[in-house]
Amino acid sequence: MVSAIAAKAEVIAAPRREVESVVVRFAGDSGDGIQLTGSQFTMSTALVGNDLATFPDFPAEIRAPVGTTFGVSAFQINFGARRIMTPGDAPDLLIALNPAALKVNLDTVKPGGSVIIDTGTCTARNLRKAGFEGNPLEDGTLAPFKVTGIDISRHTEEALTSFGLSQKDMLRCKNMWALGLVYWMYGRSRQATIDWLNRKFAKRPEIAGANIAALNAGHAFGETAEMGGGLSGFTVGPATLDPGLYRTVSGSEALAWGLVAGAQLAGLKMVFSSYPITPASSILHALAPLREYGVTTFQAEDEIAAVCSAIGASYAGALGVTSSSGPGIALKTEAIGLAIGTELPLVVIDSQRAGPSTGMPTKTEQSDLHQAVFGRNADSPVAVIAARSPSDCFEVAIEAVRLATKYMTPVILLTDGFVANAAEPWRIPDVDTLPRMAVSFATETEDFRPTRRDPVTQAREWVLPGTPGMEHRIGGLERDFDTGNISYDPANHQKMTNLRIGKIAGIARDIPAQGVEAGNPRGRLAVVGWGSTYGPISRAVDNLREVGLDVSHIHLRHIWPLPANLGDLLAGFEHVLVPEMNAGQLITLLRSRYLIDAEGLNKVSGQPFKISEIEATVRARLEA
Amino acid sequence: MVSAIAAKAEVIAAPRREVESVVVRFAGDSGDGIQLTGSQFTMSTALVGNDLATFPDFPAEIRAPVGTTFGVSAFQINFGARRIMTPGDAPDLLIALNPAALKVNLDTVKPGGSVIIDTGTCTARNLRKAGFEGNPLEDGTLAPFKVTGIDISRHTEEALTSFGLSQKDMLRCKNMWALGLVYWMYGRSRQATIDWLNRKFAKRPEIAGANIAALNAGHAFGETAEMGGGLSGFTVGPATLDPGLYRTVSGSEALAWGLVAGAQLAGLKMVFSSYPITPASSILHALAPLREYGVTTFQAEDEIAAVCSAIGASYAGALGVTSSSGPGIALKTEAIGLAIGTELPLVVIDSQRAGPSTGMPTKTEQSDLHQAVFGRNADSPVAVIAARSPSDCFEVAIEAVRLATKYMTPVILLTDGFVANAAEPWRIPDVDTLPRMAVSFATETEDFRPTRRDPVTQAREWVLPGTPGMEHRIGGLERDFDTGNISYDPANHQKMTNLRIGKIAGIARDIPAQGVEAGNPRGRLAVVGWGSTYGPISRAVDNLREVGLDVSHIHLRHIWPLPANLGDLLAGFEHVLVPEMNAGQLITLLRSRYLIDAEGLNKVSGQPFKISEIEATVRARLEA
Amino acid sequence: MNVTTPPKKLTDKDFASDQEIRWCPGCGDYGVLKALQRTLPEMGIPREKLVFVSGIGCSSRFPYYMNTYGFHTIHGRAPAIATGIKLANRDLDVWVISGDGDGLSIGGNHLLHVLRRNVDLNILLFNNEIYGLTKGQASPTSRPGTRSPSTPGGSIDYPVSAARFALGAGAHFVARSVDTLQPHLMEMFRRAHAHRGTSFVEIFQNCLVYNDGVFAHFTDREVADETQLRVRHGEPLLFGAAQDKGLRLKPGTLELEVVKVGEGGVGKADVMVHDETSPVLAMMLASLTPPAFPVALGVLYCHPGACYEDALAAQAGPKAADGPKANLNALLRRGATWTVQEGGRIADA
Amino acid sequence: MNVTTPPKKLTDKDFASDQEIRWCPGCGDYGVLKALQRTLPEMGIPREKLVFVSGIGCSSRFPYYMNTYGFHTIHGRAPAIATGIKLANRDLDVWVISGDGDGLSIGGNHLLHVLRRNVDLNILLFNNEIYGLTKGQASPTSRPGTRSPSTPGGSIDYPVSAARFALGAGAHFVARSVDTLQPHLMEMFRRAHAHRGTSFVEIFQNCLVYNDGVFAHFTDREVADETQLRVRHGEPLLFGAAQDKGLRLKPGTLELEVVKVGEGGVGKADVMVHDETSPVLAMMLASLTPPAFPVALGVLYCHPGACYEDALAAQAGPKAADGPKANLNALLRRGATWTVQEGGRIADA
Ligand SMILES: Cc1ncc(C[n+]2csc(CCOP(=O)(O)OP(=O)(O)O)c2C)c(N)n1
Ligand SMILES: Cc1ncc(C[n+]2csc(CCOP(=O)(O)OP(=O)(O)O)c2C)c(N)n1
Ligand code: SF4
Ligand code: SF4
Ligand SMILES: [Mg+2]
Ligand SMILES: [Mg+2]
Repeated sequence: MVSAIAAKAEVIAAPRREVESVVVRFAGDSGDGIQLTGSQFTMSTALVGNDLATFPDFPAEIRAPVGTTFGVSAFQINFGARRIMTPGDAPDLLIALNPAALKVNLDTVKPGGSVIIDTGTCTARNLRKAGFEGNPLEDGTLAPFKVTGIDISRHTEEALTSFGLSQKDMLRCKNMWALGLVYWMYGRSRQATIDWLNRKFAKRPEIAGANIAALNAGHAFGETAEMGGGLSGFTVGPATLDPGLYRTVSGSEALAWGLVAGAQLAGLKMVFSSYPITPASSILHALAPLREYGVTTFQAEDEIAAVCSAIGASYAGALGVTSSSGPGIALKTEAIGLAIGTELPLVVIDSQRAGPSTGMPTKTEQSDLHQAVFGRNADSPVAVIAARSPSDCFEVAIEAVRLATKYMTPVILLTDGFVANAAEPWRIPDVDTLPRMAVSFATETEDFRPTRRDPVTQAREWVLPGTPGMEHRIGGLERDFDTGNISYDPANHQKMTNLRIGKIAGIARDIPAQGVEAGNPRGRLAVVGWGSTYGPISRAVDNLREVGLDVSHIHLRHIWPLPANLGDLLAGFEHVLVPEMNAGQLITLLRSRYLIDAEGLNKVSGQPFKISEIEATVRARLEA
Repeated sequence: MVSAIAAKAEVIAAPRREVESVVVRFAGDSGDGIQLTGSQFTMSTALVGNDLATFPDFPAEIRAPVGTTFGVSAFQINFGARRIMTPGDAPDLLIALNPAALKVNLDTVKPGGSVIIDTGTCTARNLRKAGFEGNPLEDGTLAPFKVTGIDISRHTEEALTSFGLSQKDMLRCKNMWALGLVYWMYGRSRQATIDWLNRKFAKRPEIAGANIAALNAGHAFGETAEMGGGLSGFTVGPATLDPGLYRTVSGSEALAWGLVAGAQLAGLKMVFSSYPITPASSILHALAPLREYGVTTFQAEDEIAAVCSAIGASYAGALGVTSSSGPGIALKTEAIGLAIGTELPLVVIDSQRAGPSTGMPTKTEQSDLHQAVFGRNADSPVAVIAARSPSDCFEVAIEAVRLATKYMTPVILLTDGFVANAAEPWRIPDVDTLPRMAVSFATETEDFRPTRRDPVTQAREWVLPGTPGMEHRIGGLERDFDTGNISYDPANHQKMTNLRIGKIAGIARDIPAQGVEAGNPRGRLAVVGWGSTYGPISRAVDNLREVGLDVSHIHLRHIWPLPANLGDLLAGFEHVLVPEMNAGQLITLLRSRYLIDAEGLNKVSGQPFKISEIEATVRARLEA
Repeated sequence: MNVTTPPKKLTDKDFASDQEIRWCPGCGDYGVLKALQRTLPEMGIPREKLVFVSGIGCSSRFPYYMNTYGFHTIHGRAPAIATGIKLANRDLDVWVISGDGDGLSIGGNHLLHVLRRNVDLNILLFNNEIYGLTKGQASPTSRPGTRSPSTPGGSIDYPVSAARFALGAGAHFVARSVDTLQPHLMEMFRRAHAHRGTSFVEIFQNCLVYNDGVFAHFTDREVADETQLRVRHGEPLLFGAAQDKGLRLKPGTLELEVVKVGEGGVGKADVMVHDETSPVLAMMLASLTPPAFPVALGVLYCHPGACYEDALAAQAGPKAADGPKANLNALLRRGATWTVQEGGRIADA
Repeated sequence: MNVTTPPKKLTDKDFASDQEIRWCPGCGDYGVLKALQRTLPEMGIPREKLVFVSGIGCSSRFPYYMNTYGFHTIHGRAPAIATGIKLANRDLDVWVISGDGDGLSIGGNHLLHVLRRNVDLNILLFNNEIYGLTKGQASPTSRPGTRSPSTPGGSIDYPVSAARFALGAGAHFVARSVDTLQPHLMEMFRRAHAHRGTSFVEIFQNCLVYNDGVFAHFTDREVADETQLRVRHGEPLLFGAAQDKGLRLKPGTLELEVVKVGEGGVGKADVMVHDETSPVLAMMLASLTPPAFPVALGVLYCHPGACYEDALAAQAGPKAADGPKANLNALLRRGATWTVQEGGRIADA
């Protein structure tokens, strides 16, 4: 269906200030369509060639009562003409569509930053509901900022009089009005959004029309109005990205696609078994429609059934994958032990969130590393790897498949709520050129034993039920190294324990030597990170190196086993600083293994690190 | 009912060799009553004032087919005129009631040790079943030992002709015949066993009589026969134990009674919720009949329900206790997080066994320390303590109750299959003189908040549902430090995380400074142990010190937090050796915390350490 | 130990906590909350004796809104935690709040066992046939074909029937109601509370965000009369605006059929009379589904039996009931003991 | 991918593995093993297509003794693991072996869900009313009063009925047999195997060590005729040595009663005929207990419906069935993309 609405996508002429990068935060009620607004802005920003990083900040509630602070939804984007590593420490611009959004987000804004607020929502009742004692527009609360009050509600309604919509429906277009204004501010084309609206509301062209009219009206307001508070047009030039085809991708999407790619490269069907849980569910949602890509998703009755059905699938020759967040992973630990004991491949994805217990489900944290490395009964080693950014999820997922199938072992892949929801531009790989994995099923019946192994990797052969002449029994009881029969023999148990440990330790020979992301391979201070702290550490180290400090950045993908050269690498630094969004977990491994006096920088607030926090700590160490 | 059978408990007159300590191992088919024999011998040994330690070695099967190696049951006892620390590295005497028992246990016997074998069972068929190619009595297999073949089966039958029993029933008395013989060898009185038989078979006096007759016959055989293989009478003098009233106690009994004592000292009812699992079930069995001691036991539908009902019980004001082994503890970790988040007291007992997965359920291991300390999602600190010996279980159980109620926290108590089943003499404490615990429930309604805390311990108040005026809500979501309401505030989450960590860390101020068990508080080498390695380490260090080596023994009861002075203490030693029945778990804590180059001595065979293994390693270190 | 305030006249407001309610405006959960807050004052239970225990889900936020004791636990485990509460203190009046995901998916095992043990709890299962809190995935009660983020092609599982499951598990009390039926809900709460043992109440609850209108075919005002059968012990199974439709056993079979009173020679006396003590009838009623049949609401089954705590207390005897009494020192000294005297001499004890 | 050996004539011995059997001599498990090893050859399934999946318990050792593929998993989880096997390869012939503890205590939730999903599995539940492997604690099927190490005063739980539970969960096939009834067991295995979907077979099994004789009141040869009702679809519900006792609906009620054919005017035609497609009758039969009633053995219920894997395959369409086909590169390029050219120029894609 071709839309009836034509685009008016003129180029901006007004004089604009050139800036290198900008942080914008959209905020409003859950019903205001903030996440949509954010993703449209993201797309348009990507299309002009900026690098960018986004951070959606959902409320915990599904749909909290209108106007409450706990119902506020926000979306932050950092974009620029240079490499963008994080969604930004503090917004240069906050667009608040109601007082609650202002209340909740105000203290994130950079001092001297700009705030646009929809004055149409600033009724006494709404202000009270948001927890303001007086009127912040008048009582000096906003003094540190450049504030522009605009009655966005009224402007939107005025723009839509001709559409015959109810007031409620008109006000639903407010977000597009605001988006139009922000598009004007940063010189964005509206075309992509107009196309998207036409597609999205193909069956309801009047709604498409109203949204486009609001978008245009907000844009026109920018072009014509005399805005106070220093709002004016800006130009943010394109970043220099490597040539290629790009898209924006969220961590969950990249992870889902990486699993599909991994399974295809290994020539396997994938059975993805999961039980919904925030923030892991989005991976299930991304995979569920991909049946024709060789993916079977199974929503199990609980996390235990999820991991068990994945194990069953692996046993029968598919790639078994299960996914959850901390509390759900806790429930899976017994079964992961079974996969260890029976030496079956299994990928376990842990989308970490703030805990303990239910904690703060929508908030991010990196606090399941201990659980991943140590959280099982008995000596039960598995491989543990972590994704550092949305696009990295794709590669890490493939690596998880590679290790699981090559070493016949569970692999725990750590990601977190921040990575899962954040998005960034991604140079789309050509899957056909990625290296295939040599996965094969045993068929040699001669001298068959279920414990026959690859002499190099020590991996047990993968023997499929259905293969004639290789009928055998496996299970969670200790088995004889040679025959695979149940064994209580002391020496055999020692041998099998050593085998399990050695097999996982041997992975260190099969992963790249650890390098430095930035800085020298030896020096005064190394910042060692893993997972989603990549962005802030990376930018902080770059900033500090620009001012001449001797800092290096080391970022681990492989948590267990650790890269073979890591000890030597770390020994080359006077100080080792380990920022983690937990109370100190990777650092336990580093200290116990290498006996280095690494120091932790620990933030457990449910929020990602700010660049400035890392910078300040590094400076303090180097100046101490 | 008074028994009709009178005891003939004459004192032994024959000349006897005096020895300081002896290790005897009884072995036979599961149906041979080996465990009963062992416990009777234990009792009689205790009653002559020897110190002792026992180690029952059950088969994994309930009742395996007769004569198979996997159906062999064994019981080892070490007793002596000196302090006995372990069941002994290698038996001085093996009594094998069938060929399979000989096969399985032969290589444990000390070179030059004695072996008594029931030749009546050495038929060609039985020998084959046991896996002997030839006849070990003839083919030199037994050359390294002093072997005495006795047709115990026939002797027993002959002794019982007058009782009119079936052959099968007669042969069931074989173990008593053997026991009688061993009683004679070590100059034991038969009286206690005779009394016990009369009590046990009070309703079937003919069975009591037959057993007693067999016992007497075996004894008489010793007195009169000309035995080959150097079997003769020995004397083992009494050990010098502290004065007091004694009994023998197994780890499970002591643990159960310690929990009862702890609850009584705290003035609490106990709700003990568990799901059966080897080797933890015996604690449930010990507590189930103790209803009148304030104990409610609940056999839940699974481990999750077990821990959850214990948490519910604690919430409602009882002492909630749950108990399992490694795989079951793995299932409980999510719920333990809830107890952490809601700050409720909870005692979790982990009777460790060999893993991973189902592993070797009847074999011992210390491999759940990582799971206990680190095995939960998020930063979820709990207190972890460990029992070192059967009698120590009593004190450690009381300590678990103390910490759980004083700090409103889960406490994980680590024990293992070896401690659970082993027995030793125990000086029975006077429970009335043990210090009471000041546990109280909040009733002060003024300014009540569910997060009101003890200013010293930081423990939340225990507020009981049913208390008027203090209605409130708790749960697993993060809560506000001040009000206790749900909070997603970043600073609050950091504060609460710090609080949880600080509260547990603060326990270090409330536990004794770590001392040395033996040796100097600084020196060349410290052997650092925890849990059931106590016995072998202790004896090994004593032995080495006797020959002048500078070795000390440090044994931890508190694993988390570690004692405050431990770092300083360890720093005083050139070498730190950490023997563990796992692949290296305590050592992770010690190395990461104190950055000392501690070295592990790791045995993962399902068997306790031998004294000699520890001695050899220490020697090697000191000589290197 | 604690002083019990003498029951004073409370109103629904007394049972509302000070917490802002965080359900979506228009969610069916509000109606259930209201109905319970209105029923509790009649029952004369001191507020402090009430404990609301829930798992995780939108519905499981319920305890926060009750000005009583409340424990928002973990997903699926509320029945087990509530059992523990009763083991420690059977004087408390414990209500369990659960959802179709919480109670029938992850929590199915605990629900089975609490029902069979007949612990004295009131369990309210909010069935919206969807996972609300995690944003709309199909649940074990979702109908085949339900499209959701996790079942984009439509769910292919056969759904579980909460009431049938409960009956199969050996429940002693099974009732059903609808979020919007205030007086009926209140009646069910009264009945559930009066029943000693586990009272299981399934409430059809509308999730207007993720599953709006899924029960409309029998809850909409226009169709309710013809599609709801309100069962009441001892009364005929009649429905319809004119109460002229009824259920009877299809002759010679074990199936129910709908008959019209006054048509084809069917008289009122031919209509089956509800017997809430019949497990077979309860199962039949629980299985009725539109359009061929009405949905049965009310107390489908009520057959009291000893509750778990009572059996426990009875078994323990009066001694155990009021706390630790027996002498532990004596227990420790039971069996073979011996005395080591000063200087090491041994004496039998 | 794998070559399938053409089915050759196998015997029971071909299905016995080389492992020494580790059940107690005299255990009822032997009889079940034997019966299955004797039935399988008739079915003509190549050995390599057979997978035995079990949890933990004495009964769960079963797979070790079968010369087929076998997976001895963890306690209670066999149904979930078996589901995963079927998701990966629905050509396999998967049997689940469980016990009353494994399947109805810790594994209750998975059993519920596998039954409702109707995955094509044959589930044999060995019910000995006790935990054998852990040395004799009461299980969820133990009768009230059962004394065991964990219930020294006698169990106070109401037991769960495996068959009632399965029916409540929505099982499509429910049958019952006894460890000692070789031909009957074999018949049940044939029927279970023939049924596409989850076939649930409860086997009363004697644990001679911890619960000896617990079923003797209806399995002992002397009483069997009078206490066992062998149900067969389409045949009257008769029992007794002379087949002269029968069941009928007590007139005007929903209860069964025992009648004697030829007495009080009762003819054979008055005896109810078994209809294995009736869920109501199945529930009634499952509920019968001695001494008032005989124990019903046989296929209590069989009502085929689409099985899970078939529904899944149907939904996926022919494409998905034979492996990854769709082009991942195309998927990654769907939606808004742009090209960064050499030198940084941007072009919409
Ligand atoms: C162990 C665990 N698994 C998963 C979740 C995520 N989760 C929270 S609520 C929920 C389902 C809620 O559905 P339901 O019980 O029907 O409640 P509703 O929101 O519909 O009222 C899930 C899967 C969790 N919190 N914990
Ligand atoms: C997670 C876990 N919990 C507990 C156990 C201990 N366990 C093994 S078998 C069993 C019960 C067995 O009973 P049942 O299923 O009836 O089998 P049976 O031995 O009677 O054939 C238990 C509790 C275990 N192995 N794993
Ligand atoms: S998501 Fe549905 S069930 Fe949850 S609060 Fe909103 S309307 Fe209610
Ligand atoms: S304990 Fe019972 S069920 Fe287990 S093998 Fe022995 S007789 Fe069979
Ligand atoms: Mg729901
Ligand atoms: Mg059983």
